[in-house]
Amino acid sequence: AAEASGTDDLLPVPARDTSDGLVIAGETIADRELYEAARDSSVSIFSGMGFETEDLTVRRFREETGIDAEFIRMPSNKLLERVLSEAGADRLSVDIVRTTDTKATDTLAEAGVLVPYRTPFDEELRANGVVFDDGRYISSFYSLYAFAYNTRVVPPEEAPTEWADLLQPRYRNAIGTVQIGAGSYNMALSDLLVQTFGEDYLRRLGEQGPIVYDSVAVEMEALSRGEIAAATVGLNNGIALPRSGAPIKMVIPDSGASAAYTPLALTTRGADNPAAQVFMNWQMSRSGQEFAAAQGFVPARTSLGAQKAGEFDLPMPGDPGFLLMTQQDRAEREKDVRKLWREVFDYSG
Amino acid sequence: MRVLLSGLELAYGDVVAVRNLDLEIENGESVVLLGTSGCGKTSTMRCIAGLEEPTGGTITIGDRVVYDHATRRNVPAYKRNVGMVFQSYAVWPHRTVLENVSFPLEIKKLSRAEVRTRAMEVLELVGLGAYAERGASMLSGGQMQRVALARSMAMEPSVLLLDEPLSNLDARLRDDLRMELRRIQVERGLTSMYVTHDQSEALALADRIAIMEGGRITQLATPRELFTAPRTASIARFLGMGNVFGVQSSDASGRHVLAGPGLTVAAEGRPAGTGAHSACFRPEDVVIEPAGSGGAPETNSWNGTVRMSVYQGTTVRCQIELDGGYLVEASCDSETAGSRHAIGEPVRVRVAPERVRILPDEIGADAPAPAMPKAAVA
Amino acid sequence: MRVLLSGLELAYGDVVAVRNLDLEIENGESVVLLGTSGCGKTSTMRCIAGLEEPTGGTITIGDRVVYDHATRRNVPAYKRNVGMVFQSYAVWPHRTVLENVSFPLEIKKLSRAEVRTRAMEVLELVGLGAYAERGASMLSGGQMQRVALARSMAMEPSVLLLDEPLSNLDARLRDDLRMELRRIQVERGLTSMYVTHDQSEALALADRIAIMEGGRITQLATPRELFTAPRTASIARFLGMGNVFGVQSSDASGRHVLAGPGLTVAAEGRPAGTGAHSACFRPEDVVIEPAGSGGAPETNSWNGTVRMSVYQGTTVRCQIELDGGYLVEASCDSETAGSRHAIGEPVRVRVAPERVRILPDEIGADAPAPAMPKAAVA
Amino acid sequence: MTVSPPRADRPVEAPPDPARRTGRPARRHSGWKASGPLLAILAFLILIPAGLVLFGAFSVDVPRPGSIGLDLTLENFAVLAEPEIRQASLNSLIIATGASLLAVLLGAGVAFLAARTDVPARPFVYLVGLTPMFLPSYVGALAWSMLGSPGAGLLNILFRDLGIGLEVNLYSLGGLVFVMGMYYAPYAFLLVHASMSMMNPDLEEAAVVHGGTHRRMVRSVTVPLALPAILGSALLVFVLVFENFPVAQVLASPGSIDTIPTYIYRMMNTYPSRGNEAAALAVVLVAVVLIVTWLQRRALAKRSYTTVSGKGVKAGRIRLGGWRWPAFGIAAVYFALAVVLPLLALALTSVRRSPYIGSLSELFEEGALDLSAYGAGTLGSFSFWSIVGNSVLVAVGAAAFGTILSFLVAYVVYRTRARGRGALEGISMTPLAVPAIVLGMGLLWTWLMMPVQLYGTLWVLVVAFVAVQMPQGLRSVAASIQSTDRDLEDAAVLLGARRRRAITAVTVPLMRTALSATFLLLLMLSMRELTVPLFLYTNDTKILSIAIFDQFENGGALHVAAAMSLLYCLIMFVLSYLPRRFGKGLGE
Ligand SMILES: Nc1ncnc2c1ncn2[C@@H]1O[C@H](COP(=O)(O)OP(=O)(O)OP(=O)(O)O)[C@@H](O)[C@H]1O
Ligand SMILES: Nc1ncnc2c1ncn2[C@@H]1O[C@H](COP(=O)(O)OP(=O)(O)OP(=O)(O)O)[C@@H](O)[C@H]1O
Ligand SMILES: [Mg+2]
Ligand SMILES: [Mg+2]
Repeated sequence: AAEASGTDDLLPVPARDTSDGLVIAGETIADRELYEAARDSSVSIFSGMGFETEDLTVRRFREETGIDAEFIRMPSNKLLERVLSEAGADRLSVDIVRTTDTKATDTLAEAGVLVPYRTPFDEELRANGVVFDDGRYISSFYSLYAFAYNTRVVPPEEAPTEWADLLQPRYRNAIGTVQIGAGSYNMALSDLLVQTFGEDYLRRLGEQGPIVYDSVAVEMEALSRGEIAAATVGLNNGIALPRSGAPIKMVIPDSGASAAYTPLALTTRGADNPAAQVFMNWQMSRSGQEFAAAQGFVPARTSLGAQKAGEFDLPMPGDPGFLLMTQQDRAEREKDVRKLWREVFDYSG
Repeated sequence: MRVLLSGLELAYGDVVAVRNLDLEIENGESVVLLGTSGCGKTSTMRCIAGLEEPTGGTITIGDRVVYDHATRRNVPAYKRNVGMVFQSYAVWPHRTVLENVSFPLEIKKLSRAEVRTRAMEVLELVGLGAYAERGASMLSGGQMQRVALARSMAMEPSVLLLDEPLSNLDARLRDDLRMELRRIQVERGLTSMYVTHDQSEALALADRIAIMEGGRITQLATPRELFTAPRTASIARFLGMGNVFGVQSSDASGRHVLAGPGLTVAAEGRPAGTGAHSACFRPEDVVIEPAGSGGAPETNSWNGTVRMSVYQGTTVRCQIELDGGYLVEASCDSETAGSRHAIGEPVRVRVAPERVRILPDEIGADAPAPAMPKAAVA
Repeated sequence: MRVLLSGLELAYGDVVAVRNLDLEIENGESVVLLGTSGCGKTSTMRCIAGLEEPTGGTITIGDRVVYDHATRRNVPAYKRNVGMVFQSYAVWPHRTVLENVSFPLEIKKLSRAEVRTRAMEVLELVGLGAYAERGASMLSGGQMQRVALARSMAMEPSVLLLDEPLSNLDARLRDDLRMELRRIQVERGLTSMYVTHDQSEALALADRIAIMEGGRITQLATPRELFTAPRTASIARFLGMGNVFGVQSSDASGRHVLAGPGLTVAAEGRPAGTGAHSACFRPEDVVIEPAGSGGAPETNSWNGTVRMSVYQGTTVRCQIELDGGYLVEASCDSETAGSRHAIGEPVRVRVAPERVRILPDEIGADAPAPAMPKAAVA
Repeated sequence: MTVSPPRADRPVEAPPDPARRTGRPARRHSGWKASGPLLAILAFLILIPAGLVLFGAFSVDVPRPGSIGLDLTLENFAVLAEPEIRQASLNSLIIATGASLLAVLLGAGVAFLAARTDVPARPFVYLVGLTPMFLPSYVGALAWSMLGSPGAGLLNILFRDLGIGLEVNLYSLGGLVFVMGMYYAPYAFLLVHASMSMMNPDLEEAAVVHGGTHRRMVRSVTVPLALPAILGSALLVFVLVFENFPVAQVLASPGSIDTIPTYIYRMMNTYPSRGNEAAALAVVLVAVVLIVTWLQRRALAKRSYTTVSGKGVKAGRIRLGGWRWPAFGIAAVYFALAVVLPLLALALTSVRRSPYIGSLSELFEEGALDLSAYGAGTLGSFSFWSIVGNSVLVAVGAAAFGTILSFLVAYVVYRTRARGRGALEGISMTPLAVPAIVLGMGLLWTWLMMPVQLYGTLWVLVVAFVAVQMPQGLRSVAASIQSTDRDLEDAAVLLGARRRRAITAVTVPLMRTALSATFLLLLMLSMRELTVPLFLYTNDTKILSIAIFDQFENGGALHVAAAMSLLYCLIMFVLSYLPRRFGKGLGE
């Protein structure tokens, strides 16, 4: 969590060449002209991701590109409100917005806050289907969701490996999850469970009397302290927490983990800020993608090949274990899933 | 500065404290307000000072209209240059005695040194020189009252309102301060209005005395006028005429039959005005003689028995029940022989007809009488 | 209940308010405290009530020692059953008049109905029956004072302390309430201590009067004793003996030479005690005659000129400057012919030798007299 | 002989008049002269932001800049019919009632001890009343979830280690009441302490002299005279608890207890967020608060609470006698529960490698602890200190302006006959009723639309805080402006001082205690304010509460978060020093 603890203990900083534009890890991120322009400006980012995650990313960007970047971290709904309002008042203060929910991003797009942008890797990204609303936003990477357990509460020999294990009596009233409204990944996760194991798995999970938290933070906290034995979490948390000393082990079941887009977009303000463009390019470049992978996200660019995050082998898009809830899936199923979820976890609001 | 109140009216909510009050105070004049508790004295002063917004009438100070209900004109208090000694002292607990008294001088932007000397002068005057540095709360009641007084004296306003400024001081001190006040008032030609419940104070300080009853002025006269010719029986009683008896019927020759058993009293002078009347005379004018002394009964001379006799220092006050059942108050010099009368002792009392006054009970009966205890008699 | 104070001493920080005070109040007796402002009256009462912790001495109420400095015994106020009317009223603003008066009755755990009737009785008594439901802060000064009085009357304590309970009431009302108080005090055999600055009040209420000077009792006597035989000149002056002149030398035949130009005054009776003396006589005992009337100068008969003449209702008060430069106060009946003396008019004044008293100036001169403005005379 | 009692004065009926609250009726400054300017200021600060969001309640689309539409609807109020809301409001009501009772009891109790008694170590007892506010309530809540969560709470672990068979569960209505009550008690403390240190002992002594025991005296004089403060703080606490989300999130959700704030949070958290419906909910709350305020005012109007009068205010303390130490004991226990334990928990978290503790014995194992959390991330980092700087600047600014504004409003409302006093008070109380998250949007929109370029500067935070905390400020000042006799000020005017001078020379000094208490209150509130700044802060105007929040949001291992919280408390302590110095009571 500490600012100064460098980012290279996650992943060594790759080679960098600024002789002609900016070239990192062999990929051109900015041609001379753009780089020159970008050098003495700076990027400002609104992010709905965890503070630590974004903090690492932004610092990594600074280290690699030498371009200044600042970010403000906010819960998605507040972020959305601020961007919309600022835009409405013509006082947009950010170049780049990263949310955790495609719907929120759609709203921004509709409001005309976002501009289409093509990174140097546009073809590949389009091919991978992570470019939306003809380029108004891209999924910078996939957040991978499964569950983790507290190694102090659950003895190693009984360690869970599969979703089915969560139905064991030991997890009665000891599973944590986050309310379905709190970001598309919860939606995706629930959808995954219904799709792969059927409605009644969800129901049986519901009978386990899981504890529904309003925010990931509180859930993580409870899990680390062993108030609950297991909880649905994102892989990046599953990696970050042990790093900071929490007795938590992430599980990526062979039967599958759910993947969700992590929209990244350039705002009308960012459109004419070279530094912002450099950030977009860098984020989608090999270096940016691999650093994300190291944090536990699945790269959006398949061409980079299989990645490792800590001891985990990250699944590739398209692998059987990689269950993505696409836009149309969502359009079709969201209502039912939400309804079912509410009923099963008898959750109000 | 001349102060003119006309048709003044003040109501707190629907409690009418001052009703249709007219009063003129000449420039440099000192008027004393006498009245029963709760008759509206303080309220009147607060109106003049500008602390209350009257519900009617006009107030003129000097030749400046400071309040006019019709035009809603209302000059703020601090512009009226009216000083006031509050009945509730209003001494500032967070300041020392000196700081309290210095305030009006500081307002005047005098030099620090001058402020101090002037303040100390006034403090010496009220006998608090030794207490200058004391916290104003660490004083006795009377001392606080003197701080309040000193504070207003230091201000030198053009009009000074004093609301029972000496009520908590001992007779001696009161005497001295009273004289000081009078001196200052005369020297500075200060227009002042003074509330007191102490008659000798009223008499010593007043150019004219205003009698207030139920929120209005019922008589305004010089002390001597007031005492020699009170307008009504109630005023007379208020001024300490111990003996007031309702008159039932009068004849032309100045003989009056009292209500009740029908004792007749002779009085000089015609009854003023019409309506109900009373016969009034002073306890000091009642002469007590041993019963049966003298032969033929003269006018206004009756037999009775002593019911009560209270020593009052220079005088003795007796209550004598006449055979008719009337209670007569008498007071006689305590030193003169035979001034001591045993309870139950039969005596003969006499009042000179010229000392008996026949006065109307009320004027303008429309004004409800203010709080006024029934006389011990009648 | 008998109240016994012995060696009582109270200091606020380093201000000594009461010093080594001894006083005994018999059961059912009413003692009036007379004293200059700031002499320690309130402080004494607060000690008896248990509101201040004395810095020395003992207090006994009935036969129960409620305070003893030696043994540090200190019975809390509410257990002493001592009622007190505060000089500052201390009326509770957040309660209605009725609620204020009901408090002591509620404490007594009377039935609601009884509390109300009893409280209303007392309120009627002080003339506030109509104000029962009024917020206690929405009253005139005098009305608040009456609430405070009523509250203590309702309590029916065994000892009642009244600190200037009538100071803000008009003479008439004061008269009536004073009588009420006296009646109740006598009927209930209430032991009471009363502070007042009004002499007639003191005289009417007191079985004995205690003169307090600088934190201690300097004379305790019945009203008549006190007036006929004040112990010191300062007491005499305090009691309104307008004429007090320092004596330079006396001879055996009772002739005394006054300080200053050396006027001689004849007096009956030996000077009491030793040390500095003064010759004192009442303004009422001074007879004023037209100058040069009568032939040979009698004793105590001097020529002078009228310097001041103030109308005081029943009397006229004059100041006459004798040829020696002495200022003599005289007061004569306002109605008697020739009572009006023009300023500057030459007159002849006379005092009967038996009316002149020779008194010691001070006793126990160690006690510094409290702040007291310089007297107008002598 | 008997004297027939004097006849009563002219019979008079005195109906209560709101302006008569301090004995003599207020009768100056009628018209708009005094109230106009204030109304204008409040309009900008409060009316527009609150107006915008509340307007949302009746509008189809969100009234944010650029999209303020005029097609109205009542659809939004349908939310009130949702079945879930019933249970939620019931829970919230229970919690709010319980908590405000507890808070007032604790706060007023400690205030009484500190202000009016000879309890041992009074300065410390004063701190006891104050310090719980040094912890933002959500930090306190988190600390207590560490201490008292069913299985893993440190206390429960301790009990287990000691073999004591009892378990505390903070994830319950009781737990919520307990925590909220403790952390909102300082409101009551500050208000009541201020008005009690302005007490005039004569009034109390009168009760004792007339036979009342000290207990009775406190019951029928001391406490009633502090009623404006007590009712005022009760109102504040009730509404604030009713809307407190952070604590609910930490303690209620795990216990699956639905509350109104969580409900609102969820409405705001879905896509598209249901802001307008939340606003509809707010409208109802506003109505309720305004009514309660009005009722309170009526209730108080019938009486006067003047204690500081012109006849002297002598300092006097009530002797507790045998109760001295027990009383101190109670205060100490409260201190332990509200401050010591939570701080210990935080301290532990900040230095503990693993947040998981199976048994306290683990604490003493090799390398169980490390102090890195106090290093680079916080004390060692420049950005941390610049953030602290921002916080202090904003807090001091907001507190200063807030106090002044509150005083002016309170003065006009309670001391004058100016027009629109009701409006002044009403507007000032509104922010209390609008949930912070909703009001935050309103402020965001307002200051985005304002021509003046405040948005993005520290000023916008100051302005926003002043607005949000207006109710707290007003109630705090109002409570004690009613206890000073207006004659004192008038005396100054009659001695030739202009009203302004009279106020500064007399009224303000007399209210010293109260004003510094208000300043203190606003200072601490501004330091911990979280939801609103989230809508307004930018990179260069980041403040401490947000930094801490960010750290907590990481979840899991809270070393830095806990460390920051501790430092934060330290800063609070230092900051509160000056106001505390000034806050010495009258006659002390
Ligand atoms: N709280 C206090 N702190 C310090 N000194 C005080 C305090 N209260 C009274 N004093 C002093 O003690 C002395 C006696 O005060 P006390 O109130 O007993 O006088 P008093 O006889 O009641 O006078 P008054 O007739 O004016 O009420 C006074 O000189 C006064 O200055
Ligand atoms: N704030 C108030 N609200 C309602 N009525 C009041 C208020 N103040 C005074 N009154 C009433 O107005 C009348 C006049 O009050 P005021 O104070 O002028 O009397 P006063 O002549 O000064 O009496 P006192 O000699 O006792 O001071 C009284 O009957 C009183 O009850
Ligand atoms: Mg008055
Ligand atoms: Mg006194």
